[in-house]
Amino acid sequence: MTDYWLSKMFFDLQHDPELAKAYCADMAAVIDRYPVKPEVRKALADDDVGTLSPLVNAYLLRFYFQVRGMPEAEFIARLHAIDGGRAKEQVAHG
Amino acid sequence: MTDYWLSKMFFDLQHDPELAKAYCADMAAVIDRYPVKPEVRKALADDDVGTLSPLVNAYLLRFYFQVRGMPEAEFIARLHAIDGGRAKEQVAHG
Amino acid sequence: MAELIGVFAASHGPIIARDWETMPRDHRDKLAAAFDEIGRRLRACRPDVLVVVSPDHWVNFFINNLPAICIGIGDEHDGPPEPFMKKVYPHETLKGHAAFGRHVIETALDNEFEPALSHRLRLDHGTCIPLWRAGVDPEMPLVPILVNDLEAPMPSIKRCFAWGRLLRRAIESYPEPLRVAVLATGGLSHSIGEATMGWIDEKFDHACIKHFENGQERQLDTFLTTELDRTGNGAHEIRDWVVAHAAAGSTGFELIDYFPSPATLVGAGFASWRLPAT
Amino acid sequence: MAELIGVFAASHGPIIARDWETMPRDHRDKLAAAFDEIGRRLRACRPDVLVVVSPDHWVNFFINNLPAICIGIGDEHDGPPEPFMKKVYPHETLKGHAAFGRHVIETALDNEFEPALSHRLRLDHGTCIPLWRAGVDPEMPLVPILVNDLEAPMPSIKRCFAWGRLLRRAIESYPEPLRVAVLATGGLSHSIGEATMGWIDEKFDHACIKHFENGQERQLDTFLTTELDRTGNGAHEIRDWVVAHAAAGSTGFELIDYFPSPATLVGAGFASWRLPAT
Ligand SMILES: [Fe+3]
Ligand SMILES: [Fe+3]
Repeated sequence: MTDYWLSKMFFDLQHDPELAKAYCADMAAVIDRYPVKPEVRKALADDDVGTLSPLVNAYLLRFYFQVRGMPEAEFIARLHAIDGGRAKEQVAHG
Repeated sequence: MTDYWLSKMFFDLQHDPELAKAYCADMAAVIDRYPVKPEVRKALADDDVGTLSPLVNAYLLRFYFQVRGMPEAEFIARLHAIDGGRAKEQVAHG
Repeated sequence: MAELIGVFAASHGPIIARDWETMPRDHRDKLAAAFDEIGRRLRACRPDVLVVVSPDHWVNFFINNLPAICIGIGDEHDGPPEPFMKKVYPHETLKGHAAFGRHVIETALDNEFEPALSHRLRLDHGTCIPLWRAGVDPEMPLVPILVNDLEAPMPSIKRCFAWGRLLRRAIESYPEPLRVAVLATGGLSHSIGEATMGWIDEKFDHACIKHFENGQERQLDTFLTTELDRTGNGAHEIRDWVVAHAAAGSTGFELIDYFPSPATLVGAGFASWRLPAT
Repeated sequence: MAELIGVFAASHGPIIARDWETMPRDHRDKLAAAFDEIGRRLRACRPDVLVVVSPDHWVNFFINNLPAICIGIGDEHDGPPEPFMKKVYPHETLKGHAAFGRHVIETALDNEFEPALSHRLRLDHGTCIPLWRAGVDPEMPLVPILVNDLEAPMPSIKRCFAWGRLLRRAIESYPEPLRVAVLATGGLSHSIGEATMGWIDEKFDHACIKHFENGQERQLDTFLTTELDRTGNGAHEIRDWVVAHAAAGSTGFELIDYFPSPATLVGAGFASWRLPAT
């Protein structure tokens, strides 16, 4: 289920390098500008890829974790762990 | 022929009351932010409704002259004078 | 199964809101009476959701991404941003009907249409003046359909009929019981920001009304496709009425009122469509 | 009369630009060779205008106004905004072909389509990686067609075929002599930002290529409509290839190269369509 304001924040971070810098310096202050729900806020604080994943477009999610400075290998590993690695497993077994 | 940047400036003025205020205080400074051609700049300085009219959407034009503080009756009179009043004349004579 | 239970149209000139308190009393009474009648009929059919077909007046869209048709599929939209609207209709947000909106857009994409989608629209005076004046419950869930009526090139009249039929199809295929009403806004003739500004083309308006009353799509299509370019630019908003007309089955409408309204610069028209018995 | 003189497709994964200098030499050589061949064939057909069919990667559009299809009708567009693109393709602006773009959108609106229009687009890596690597003259006038390949609900495969036919019709009805080439970008299979990220579905890719080679629309439609939801999300970009396929007359393409490219996360595909003799 698309979270509009989370999506909007990710979109803005992608478009505005100044905002991205501000986000790196003080996440909470930037999040305050968007009506983001408490549970989503917590997922942001925890870099909780699995919880954020169903709320935004996958491409925006990838970009967001680039802004967060998460190495792509780690981002991919966290994606693969979603749902106990079921999607990854399915692929491996065709 | 649509003038993209003139249209963009009119659109921005409609959306941003701060920008509209800045425009009222110092037109040239705001126009400088857009790549507006010299002849268009002159038309803006002259409140030249007839010259600006073919370059932007008619609704944006109307809004722009509201920002400029031109009374609607005067705006309408200047529109009616376009092309020597030919359009107005045609209407009157069916 | 959802059900189409009412189809209406009303003008929406911004001056109706801007100058409501200051316009001549008898003129205001005429406008009020027509909007009241729309409101009365709309309430009488007890809608669960209201599809509003209207233009965007440069509030959501610019020419860097101007949709021919955009469907609002969010569960919330923003109220009108115009200062003169905030005065009379101070709703920060309005409800959307995300599930039905999503069904409309999926039905469209499955049937050879390609509207833009929006999870959150700003609903300007075009949508909100009729909601305000007709006294629509501000909690009513909306599915806004914004049609490009303002900037060429615009959707053809023929395609607006197709959109009306598509809307009906989406209503009839929605799996939940839902009472759906449609409100088209805009028109009739007016002329804004162009050399004929202020012109109300009564001849056009009367002919247009006659075609809507008769119902027949082909004649209405020929009339509008020929005449829209010869009258004021505001008349292009009739596209919204055409969508409503076809959604209602193109059997004709009942005019509630029409009068030239120089005080608001529009040919003020109000109508209610006949629906085929179900 | 304008003429369709070449139809091509190429992958465009952003890592091709981001890591071009640092990726394994032999892998880069394979990518370079395929793009070079596209460039050679493209130059050989001497286009006056290039229609580029590609997705928008959240550069122009957001979910507040997400077009299913948007056509760039301006005489200038903005170059890629991504930092990794500015490094390799530092063009601030790119040329548009306003007259032909306008003709495409008018032809669309006259024929029961309703694309969004844009007088100025930002052309991201999806458009610019193939232009860069194929060595397309940066002065080449472009008509960008951006297809929603990223966010559900997307245009149906059937409708993408219709778009290809429409594009061909627009080319054939353009009154000036103009040599038009089409370049579709994106695909083949890849998976981005989802639980299978990194997956390259070679089985899907080979089947897909076989259908494009065979040409037949119905089989390709059935295959993609069924299989796209079962493979990685990036494969939805095949929509752009489908538009190209139908523009070329759906008689099949010649594969220039295909290989899984884990270094750039995509099934890298390159193709050139057979055109019916004119
Ligand atoms: Fe209007
Ligand atoms: Fe892509």
